[in-house]
Amino acid sequence: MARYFIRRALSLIPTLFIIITLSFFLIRLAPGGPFARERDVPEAILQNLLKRYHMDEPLFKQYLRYMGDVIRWDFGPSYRYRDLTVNEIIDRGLPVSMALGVTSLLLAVVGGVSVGIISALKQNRWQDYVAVAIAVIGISVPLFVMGPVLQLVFGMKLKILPIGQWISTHGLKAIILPALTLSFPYFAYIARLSRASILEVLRSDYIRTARAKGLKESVVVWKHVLKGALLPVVTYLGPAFSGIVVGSVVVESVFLVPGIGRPFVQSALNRDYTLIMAEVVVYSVILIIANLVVDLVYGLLDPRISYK
Amino acid sequence: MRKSLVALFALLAVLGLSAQEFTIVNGTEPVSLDPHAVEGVPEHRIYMALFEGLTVADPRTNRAVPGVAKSWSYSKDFKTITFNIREGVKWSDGVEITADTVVKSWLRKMDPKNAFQYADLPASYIAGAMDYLEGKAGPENVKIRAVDKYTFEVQLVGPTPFFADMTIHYAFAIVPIHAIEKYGADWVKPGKIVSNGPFVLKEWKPQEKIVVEKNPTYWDAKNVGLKKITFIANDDVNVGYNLYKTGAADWVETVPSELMDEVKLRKDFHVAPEYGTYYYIFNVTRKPLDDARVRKALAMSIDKKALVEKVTRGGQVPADSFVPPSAGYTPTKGLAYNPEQARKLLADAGFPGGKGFPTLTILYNTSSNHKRIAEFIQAQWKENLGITVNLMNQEWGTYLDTRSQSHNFDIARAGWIGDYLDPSTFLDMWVTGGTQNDGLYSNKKYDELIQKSRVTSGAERFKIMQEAENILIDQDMAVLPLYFYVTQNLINLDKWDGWYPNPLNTHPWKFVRPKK
Amino acid sequence: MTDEVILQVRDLKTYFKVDEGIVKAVDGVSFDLHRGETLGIVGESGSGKSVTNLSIINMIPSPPGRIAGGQVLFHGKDLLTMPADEIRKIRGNKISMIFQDPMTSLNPFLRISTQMIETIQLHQGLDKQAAKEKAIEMLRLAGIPAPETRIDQYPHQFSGGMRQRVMIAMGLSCNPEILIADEPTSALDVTIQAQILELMKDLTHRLGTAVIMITHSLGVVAGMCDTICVMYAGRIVERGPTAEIFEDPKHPYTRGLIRSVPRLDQEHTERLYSIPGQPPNVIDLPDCCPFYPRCDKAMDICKKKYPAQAQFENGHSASCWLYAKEATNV
Amino acid sequence: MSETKNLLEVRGLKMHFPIKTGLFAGPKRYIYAVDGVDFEVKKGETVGLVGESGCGKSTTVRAVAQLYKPTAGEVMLNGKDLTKMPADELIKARKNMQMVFQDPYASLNPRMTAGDIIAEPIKIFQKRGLIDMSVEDRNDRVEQLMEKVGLSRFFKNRYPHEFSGGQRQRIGIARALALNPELILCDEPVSALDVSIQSQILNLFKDLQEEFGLTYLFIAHDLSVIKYISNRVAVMYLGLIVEIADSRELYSKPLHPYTQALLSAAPVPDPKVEAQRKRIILTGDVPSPDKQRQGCNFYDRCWKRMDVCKQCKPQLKEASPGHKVACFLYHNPD
Repeated sequence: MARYFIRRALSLIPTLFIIITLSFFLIRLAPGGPFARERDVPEAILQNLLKRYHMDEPLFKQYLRYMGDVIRWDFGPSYRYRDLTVNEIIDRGLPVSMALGVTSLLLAVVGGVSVGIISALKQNRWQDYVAVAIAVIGISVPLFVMGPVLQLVFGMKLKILPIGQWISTHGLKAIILPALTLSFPYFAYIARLSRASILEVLRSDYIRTARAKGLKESVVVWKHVLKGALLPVVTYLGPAFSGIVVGSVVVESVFLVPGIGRPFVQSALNRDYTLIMAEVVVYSVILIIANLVVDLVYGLLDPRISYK
Repeated sequence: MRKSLVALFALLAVLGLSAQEFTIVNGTEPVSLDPHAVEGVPEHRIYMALFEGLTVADPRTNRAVPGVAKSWSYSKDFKTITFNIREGVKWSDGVEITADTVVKSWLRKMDPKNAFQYADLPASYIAGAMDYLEGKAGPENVKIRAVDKYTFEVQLVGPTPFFADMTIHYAFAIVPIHAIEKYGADWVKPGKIVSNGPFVLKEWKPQEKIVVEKNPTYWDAKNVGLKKITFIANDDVNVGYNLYKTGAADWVETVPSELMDEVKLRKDFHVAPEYGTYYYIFNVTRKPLDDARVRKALAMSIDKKALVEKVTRGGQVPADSFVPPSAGYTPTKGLAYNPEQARKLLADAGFPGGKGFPTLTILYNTSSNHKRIAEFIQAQWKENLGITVNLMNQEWGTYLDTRSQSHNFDIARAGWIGDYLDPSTFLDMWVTGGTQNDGLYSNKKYDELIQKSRVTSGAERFKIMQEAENILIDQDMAVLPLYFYVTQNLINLDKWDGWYPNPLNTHPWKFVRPKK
Repeated sequence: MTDEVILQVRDLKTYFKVDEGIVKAVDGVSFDLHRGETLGIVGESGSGKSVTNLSIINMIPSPPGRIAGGQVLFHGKDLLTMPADEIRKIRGNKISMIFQDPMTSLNPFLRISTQMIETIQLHQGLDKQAAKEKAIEMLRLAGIPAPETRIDQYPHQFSGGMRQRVMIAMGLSCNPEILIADEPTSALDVTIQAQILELMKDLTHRLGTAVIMITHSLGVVAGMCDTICVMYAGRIVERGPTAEIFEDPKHPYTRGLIRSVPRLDQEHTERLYSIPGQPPNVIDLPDCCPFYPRCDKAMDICKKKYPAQAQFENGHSASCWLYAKEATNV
Repeated sequence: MSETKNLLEVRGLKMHFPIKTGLFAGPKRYIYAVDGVDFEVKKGETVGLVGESGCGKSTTVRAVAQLYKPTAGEVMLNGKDLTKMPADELIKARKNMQMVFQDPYASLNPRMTAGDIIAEPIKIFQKRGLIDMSVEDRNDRVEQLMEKVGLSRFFKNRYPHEFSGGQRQRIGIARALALNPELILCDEPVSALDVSIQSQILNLFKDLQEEFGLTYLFIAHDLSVIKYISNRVAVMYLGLIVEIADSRELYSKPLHPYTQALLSAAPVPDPKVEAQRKRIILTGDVPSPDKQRQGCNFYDRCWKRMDVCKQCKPQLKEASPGHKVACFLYHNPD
């Protein structure tokens, strides 16, 4: 198990190397550069800027220099935000984004699984129909619609939750709407997924065995159904986390969350090469680790899987 | 009874206090707090809270009023300006600001090693400064000096009667050299930052907000009406508008264009002419746009009144000149809407009824507003001239590259907001080889007139510039002005005083206060 | 086997509602089970034998299923009207079940120990340690080598035959009076089937457990069962002691079934007998003999009315119009 | 019968499947599903392949049908080696060799009518220009085949789900007959069927064989079915044939301990017989064919094993004329 983990962790390195290399060159293929402005930068200043950021050097030398820095986890200065190094931007935004992402994931999992259980156990009754309806809404309504709708209802009509900004301004209340928005599609999908898989497990032979043993229905559900039924949910957590991380880019803008999602968009628009690169690396690491964790959890839950 | 009265007063006191707190939806995250490193409107607003240059913008006219300099005077030829520094003006850490501070500050801005954007603005006007910026000469070559502790003198490349107005701009900021030497790039971080504005930095949460508080050591602190300002970082217009509507913000500029009809009815919505122009650039090197008759035909076949009334709908002003009107300067008359004449010009150019006219492309950066405008113009040209143009949108960075670097376009949209209140900020752009001259326009006469305007002054200077603009627009139609921008602000002026609609949309914080 | 009847099934009816109509999966099944008896229920797929077994312990999934009538008297008490928590005390305890597919009938996510201990604890009130010891003992009885260590393993670590041994150990762990075995060897290889049948025979004889053995294999019932019920289209068409059923099958279906099976121990000099036609669709079946379209002795009456039960010697009976004279109630 | 020529000869057939493993999982491992099998099928006879799950009988038949590319060995059909045939020739050869599968529902396309399913092999060969037949002729042929396998021609336009299990298997058989093959490979064709239907289908196979002179290679795990249908029977265990003989001979005088155990384990539907039978109960499970054994594959479970069985692998050799067995009880190690 430990060996498996180490091996998977080591396989991160070539993956990251390829990601960094590809993005380094691809980003620079896009037209425009970090110093393009509506008010054109005079040649003299442009030259000064290029020199300052070593962008007057041959590309491959820049690449080597960048690689050298990244190995030391130094992403260099932001071309856009002159007061901050890229590391500072990431260091400040990442905990925020992670807090939002993890909260959303928890909401999606806890809410989705609960609704899935209820609707599976009450199959074809009103509870089930309500749950299925919610799930359909969740899956079909995009984030950038869901967010403003929640803002309108809870922030502007009911005035019980702030429509934007973060914990430092509004306290923990601030996390509710963005996390709800972000988690909703995943909540809906997990509800559907767990409903279907609980129904499937309920029909399985081993549940019939459990009932034939005289176990109470509650024991049957909690002890015999859930563990097996939730495995597909665990498998989905990897993609869900990726989705949540990517979705947070939209949600951070709508709710003014100071995470790494907004700088990601801005950095791409601004051609802020170092920041884009760092965002790509950070997102990649998060996603790879998330998938690794999901695999490990899956292995812990399903005794049939053994890691060698 | 007495108890409840006390409670009432306490409540009033709290309300009174909070009425001195102001929140603004400030647009995108500021790129920096360092006045020399900034560019852009959100940064400018923060700059005006934290720092003060030699001059401050008048909240109504945006002309210079005394700041760190208590007064200034030009030499007779307007080639030298002398600022008298207010004595005893101190940085927030107690260090005094002297003429020497100003010299070092300006040199820092133009230091090629620092590579600051907008360094060309002072460098273009101060004698010897361009060579320094371009690395051709040392700082000693820059003709600024501290005559004595409180006298600062600038020698200019030519007569520049508007130089004092220019010094409102953050490119002329005064910075705490002693703190920068001590902390390096970190000097702007909370806890280290030293400033001299009416407010000091309290809190900076990147991507979220910046909070500033009244600076008790500010020389004019007794006239500062706010205790605290919060700048919310936000790049979504809808969210900004919602924040304003819920009362979470006191001021927001730019409203969602799709909500314009609703917003226009609000009492707290203020539309005012802005010192800026929305226009199309012709790539004059490309056929058939190299023919002035074609360009004029294109210009005269657009009903700009219909454009602002039916398309932009935000109170914008149809523009026939490139320079917006301002005190003392009457812009050129330009080419009015005249489809008849336009068709004739096109026929003269060899395209009667639009026949044989190649399919040109309008380039714009991706945005629904730009798209709607382009579609309107596309339809106008089709209708009035019988010619077909394509539309092409590009993402911002790509668009800038196409427009400014490769010049690989026929017609491109652009917009320009004056950096300071003088026609030169518009007209300097179009000299041959100018950095902003993306249409590659070149006219010897025009260049000469602009050169001449730089060494003349007074009414004569405005006349020369008007003549130049006449060549640029009426004669050559090098750029096609569409409308003058307007400022669109949501702020409740029944509640706030000291805030006035103005042409540069510049609203110094020291004047903003709750209404009595 | 004694004369004491421990389970009486009386006119059991279990219907399922499907889109096309009502499936009368079990339609009036009656039989007795004596203490220590091994009763075989034989029938082809769709004949209702598995539904009968689930109905006995009231485990028909509802909807779509419904027990439409009848009684299942266990020591005189009707399991079908018993409150849920009371019947749960009987399930897995007095009456336990093993199923066809040992690969899927054990919970793959729980250790064998967990699955066995929970049953023993539930019904016998032992503490965990004692329950585990009991479970190990049962596994040993069921022929699992090294049960002390294997008990902590998961089902996937066992082969199919071993899993069925675990199921048997689990089913017998509370000393049930009745073990219902639903096709317990159909999924197993012949050599393993022989092992498991041997084990079941041995253990149930030793523990005095009555067995209801549900199977489609005539070979399995021939070797295992004291009594046989033959089911066709939801009804028992013939019942009697195993020897008599094979010696002298009364119902044309039983007879045809026995003759259809190729025999290992005989030379086939001629064609194998085969029953013509297809098994009936049990949706909305009319009240006739469901076998008449395939029957080589069909008479007019067979199409009109379901035959009454005819009684023969030794408790042998059949529902067929051929024996109308012997019929007890027409 | 021994005078007639061999329609199918299988020589040294091996089918090893690699086990899927990770990137860093060490040496490659295999499932030795079939590990050197020789037998022949004479024209017009039925050879039964019998054994428990995992013994390799299905794999053998699929390798013969060239559904798998065998790891080693020859499959000679009418004297030509299918394993070395170029693709286009193999297609022609396939015309002569058709398969009937276990699960008639899974092996029939649910979106095609019975008539289309039966006509499909003909259409495929028509497309390749290997058969010249008019549409009318083809329809006649389909109807004729349906009647032959006991289906009314009026069922032609029905879909598989409208048929019962037995009827579906009849469709499968009709499809197999469509191209007039000589050899039919039957992979557990009656295992999924109920007893009463099973006998119908077995009789159908016999009738068709008589009428068309078909040759069957027939797999079943049910020894009585194999006994009924086969002229000769090969018993497989862990990828090898352990005994092969004339059916009557094998069932009356089984030589290999495994064959003996298998026969004794199969229940007989007669309580009197059952009461008197002595069973040889084998210990343990059928092992997985994931390793090659030095000695006899049956050694671990054999109730007559000797020391030599652990060391050497017995070869399939004639113990009496036409009766081959791989066991050192009957011949000495080489």
